[in-house]
Amino acid sequence: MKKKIIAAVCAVLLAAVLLFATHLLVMPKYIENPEGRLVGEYYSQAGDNDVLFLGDCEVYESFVPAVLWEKYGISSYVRGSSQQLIWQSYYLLEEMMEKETPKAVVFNVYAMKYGEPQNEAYNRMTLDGMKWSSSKVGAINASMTEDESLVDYVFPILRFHSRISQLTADDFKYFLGAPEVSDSGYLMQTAVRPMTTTRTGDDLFDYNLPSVSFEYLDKMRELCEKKGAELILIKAPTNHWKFWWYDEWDKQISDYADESGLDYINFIPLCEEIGIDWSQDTYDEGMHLNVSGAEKLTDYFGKMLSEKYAVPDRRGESELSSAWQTRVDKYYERKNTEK
Amino acid sequence: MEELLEILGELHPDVDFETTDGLIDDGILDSLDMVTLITEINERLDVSIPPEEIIPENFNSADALWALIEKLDEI
Amino acid sequence: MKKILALCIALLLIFAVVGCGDETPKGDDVLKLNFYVMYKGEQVKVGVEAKDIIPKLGEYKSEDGEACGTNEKDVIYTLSGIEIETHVSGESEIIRQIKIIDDSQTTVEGITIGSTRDEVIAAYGKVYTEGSSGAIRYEGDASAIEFHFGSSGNVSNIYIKRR
Amino acid sequence: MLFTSYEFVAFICLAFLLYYLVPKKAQWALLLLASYGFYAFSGLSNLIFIVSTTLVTWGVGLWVSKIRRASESYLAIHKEDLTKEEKKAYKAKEKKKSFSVLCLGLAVGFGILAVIKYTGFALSNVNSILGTFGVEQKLSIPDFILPLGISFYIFQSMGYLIDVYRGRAEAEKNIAKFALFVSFFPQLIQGPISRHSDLAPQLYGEHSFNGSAFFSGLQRMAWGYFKKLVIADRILVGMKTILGDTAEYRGAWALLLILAYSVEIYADFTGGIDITIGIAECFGIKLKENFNHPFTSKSTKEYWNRWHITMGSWFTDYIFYPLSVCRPMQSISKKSRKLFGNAIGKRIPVYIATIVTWFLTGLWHGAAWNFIVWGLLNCLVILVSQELEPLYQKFRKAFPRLSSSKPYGAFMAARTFLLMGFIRSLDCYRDVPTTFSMWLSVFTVGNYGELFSGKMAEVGFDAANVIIIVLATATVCLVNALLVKKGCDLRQSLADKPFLSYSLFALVIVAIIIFGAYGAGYDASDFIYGQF
Repeated sequence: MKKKIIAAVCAVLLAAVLLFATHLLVMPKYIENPEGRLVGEYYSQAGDNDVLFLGDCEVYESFVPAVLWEKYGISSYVRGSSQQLIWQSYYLLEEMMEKETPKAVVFNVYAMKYGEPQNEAYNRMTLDGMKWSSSKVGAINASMTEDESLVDYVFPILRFHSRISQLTADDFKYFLGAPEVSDSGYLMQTAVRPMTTTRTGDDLFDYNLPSVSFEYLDKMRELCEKKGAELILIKAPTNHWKFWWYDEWDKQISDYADESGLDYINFIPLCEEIGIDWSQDTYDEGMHLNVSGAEKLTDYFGKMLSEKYAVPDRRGESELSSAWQTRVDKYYERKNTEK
Repeated sequence: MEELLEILGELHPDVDFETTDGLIDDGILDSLDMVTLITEINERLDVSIPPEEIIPENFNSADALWALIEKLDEI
Repeated sequence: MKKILALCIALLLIFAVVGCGDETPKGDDVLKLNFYVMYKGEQVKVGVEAKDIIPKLGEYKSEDGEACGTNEKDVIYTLSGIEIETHVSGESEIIRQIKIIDDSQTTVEGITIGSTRDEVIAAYGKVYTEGSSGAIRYEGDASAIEFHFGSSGNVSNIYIKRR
Repeated sequence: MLFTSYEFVAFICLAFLLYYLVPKKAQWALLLLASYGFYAFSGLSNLIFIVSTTLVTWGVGLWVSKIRRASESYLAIHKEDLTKEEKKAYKAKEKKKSFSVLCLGLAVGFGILAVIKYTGFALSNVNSILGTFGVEQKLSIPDFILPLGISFYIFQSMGYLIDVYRGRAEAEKNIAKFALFVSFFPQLIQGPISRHSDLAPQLYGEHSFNGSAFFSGLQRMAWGYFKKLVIADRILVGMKTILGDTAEYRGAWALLLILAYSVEIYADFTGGIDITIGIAECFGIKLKENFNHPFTSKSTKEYWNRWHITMGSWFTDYIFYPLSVCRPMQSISKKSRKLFGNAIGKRIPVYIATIVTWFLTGLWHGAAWNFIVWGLLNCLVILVSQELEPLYQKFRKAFPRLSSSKPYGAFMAARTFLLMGFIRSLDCYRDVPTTFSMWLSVFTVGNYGELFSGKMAEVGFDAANVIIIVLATATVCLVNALLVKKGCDLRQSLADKPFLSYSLFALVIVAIIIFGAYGAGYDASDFIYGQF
């Protein structure tokens, strides 16, 4: 009988090792589109951030934590991801608030236009990076499209096993993980492709933002109040028909902000003041800012954060500033190599 | 019994039915022969073999077949 | 014994009635139309591969709108009087929306920019939904058509969208 | 609920757990609960049919056996004072009465199946006949959605009724127990079609947990999943494109489809049956084997003794034999022997019975001309080879060494495999004319070069996919060869080597998870026989 037990244990081990190796092999490595690695990179800097940014590509292409620290001594992190839906933002915040007590939480409201699960690929890019917690389970259940199931998230190999016949060199090269692609969550874009289109967004049939978005906004607000953090709603600057910000939406957000006593800053009309030049400061013809645009916006917003929201300048703390110094050096090194 | 052997002989003259007992299992009698055999028996021995009795045990040897016929006959 | 069988037969009758009873509700409330636009003799529909249609429509200007995080994108083709929006994913490029932008083009049912609200309702019937923007929308089988009204109260834009 | 869905895996684990926790006397009740839970999952409206079938069959079964018992006791009491003739007359009268009750039950049972499955087909034929005569208005065809496994549980119930009538099965008094016999969930989707005398005692028996039996059941299930997910579903992905465009994929592609479909349906069907038998084995229940290495058969007749055995034996016991020995058939036999002499005369009744049986087998497979033609073609091949039998015997006598040699055996097996492959492809194509034109194109259109061009990847058989399919099929052939050579059950011989059998089991599970064609990348396909 003992022999049988040992045999069984060996068999289980054999299966576990094989499955785990295949799991590492077939998991998407997100090398061409690194946006899939952003959410996971937070854990190396979790714990002592005064400002947390949340939202979709508009947020991780607009705010540079390294500049915030260098100019205003603000310790911050950008927890953005592609098409990050509002309930995903809420659950990410819930996860971070377990360990952090930030002074301010900055949420980009563009994703509030989505009221229901959108697309499996984006879901996986945002959710697979999260460590397992009740927040992750909550995020998955809120985000799944019909042909997704929780089992595919608990055992990703059940979903990605079909990639076994489409493996690339990257799958083997980054078998044990890929290098960090962001600077505290900011995804640097150095290209310059000036904005050319003057087209505006199409007419919408229904301009009302989905009610579920406001429900999650309320939950975010209550969570921030409970933790003593200031929730700041923003609309990052974009100037393209694909990311069009309708005035009707803008009005609904500012009405909500007034009712609930929050600040709402729409950066689009402030572009002049910030000095954003749409022929130099965008890498995709006006949809997102490139590194020069992001630095301008971060500088402008950093002043507001330290003066209006009294976010402390912590450059005095030796331990924190040495940690941030390495991040700032890495940021400039990346900026020079990628140019 | 003789008449039964006679019918069997007509079907397969080359087989000695008195001794062999594996007519079905050894594939000597196939479904074609079975049906003809049953029709002959029903007709010449004035008995009607119901479908449920068409099972290998009853047809594997002449004796088994004769036992079936007697059973059907004396009720 | 008879009771048992009677019970079975009765039950069978019930199932027979139930089984064939539920006819699907017919009725003309759902327009079985598929909306499309005739352009240079070609039928331009939503939900079809762009490469089969667009090359036949003569010259056009196109603009890309890349999605972030994946290599999918939307493309808008501007032709005279209409705009065609497609979604590119991998090799397939599917037409997602057709927009009539001036009165040089009309819908097959004869409505164009500048038509009045009553003309639209006369052409498409009373079964429509109305959006917060005052636009009205008719649901077809695989497509839907929307009429947006400007400040003058006449049609300012017409969209044919995939359902 | 598909065997290959997460829900089913959870469902089955729970069922196993409860089965061995619940007191043994209630084990059958749990199986009934599980079966109806499984069935309800496929749509509540389907429950009406399985419940009504169960009720009717149970009622008629009791009634028939009541008549039989009454007549037996009457005969026993009056054993002495009745003459042989009177006894025979009484027996005949009682038999007639129970026969008419049986017919009522059969009419209802087969009636349900006919109404649900064949009205659409019948009406569309009527419409086309009306059309040929220029009659414009057509009958409206109601489209019934086919309840899960209706063809299987109706056949099993009707088989039970006939067995009760023939006295080979005891009518079940407890309706709940009988409901379990009809709806035992593993065999709902694609059989095997069990006999009451084999299955019922095991279903109601008490089973204590036996580790090695349970594990051997799991092995059988894993083997089934391996064949289904790694081979069958992978091939299906490629087949769909070839079938989708018959104008484009002709000639070599048609041959590829025939070969691919033969492997696909073998893996799909035997895999599904392995899962079913494996599950039953875990419950301590032995189901009849449905396959016996069909592709080793050297003739079509032998093939149909090795493929879908329980269906074959069902049609033989309940259609072929009764038909060939019933009174009208006997008179035909007498007349034909008188008219055409003994040789031809004795064949006619058997031919008629065979043709009718195969027609019904085809019809049972599906409500379409494809399946009827499929049945009749099989029948034709069997009858022709029966006629050529003397010719074969002469050949075997003339070349004894050659005809018993291995290569000749292989040739015959290959010939049967190809023949069955061609006929079976009738299942795939839209209609019979397309299938025939595809068969023809195999010989006329010489585009075999295309098979090795890029088009294979286009169709879905890219290099990686083909390699996985070929390797997996090779493993299955290897295992089958071992089974045939070893004769005994492979799992028994492995039982005493735990290291080997456990690690092999683990490898099979790993192969299923990695190479299986399941999940979002593929739309989980029903078992080919699932829509019956």
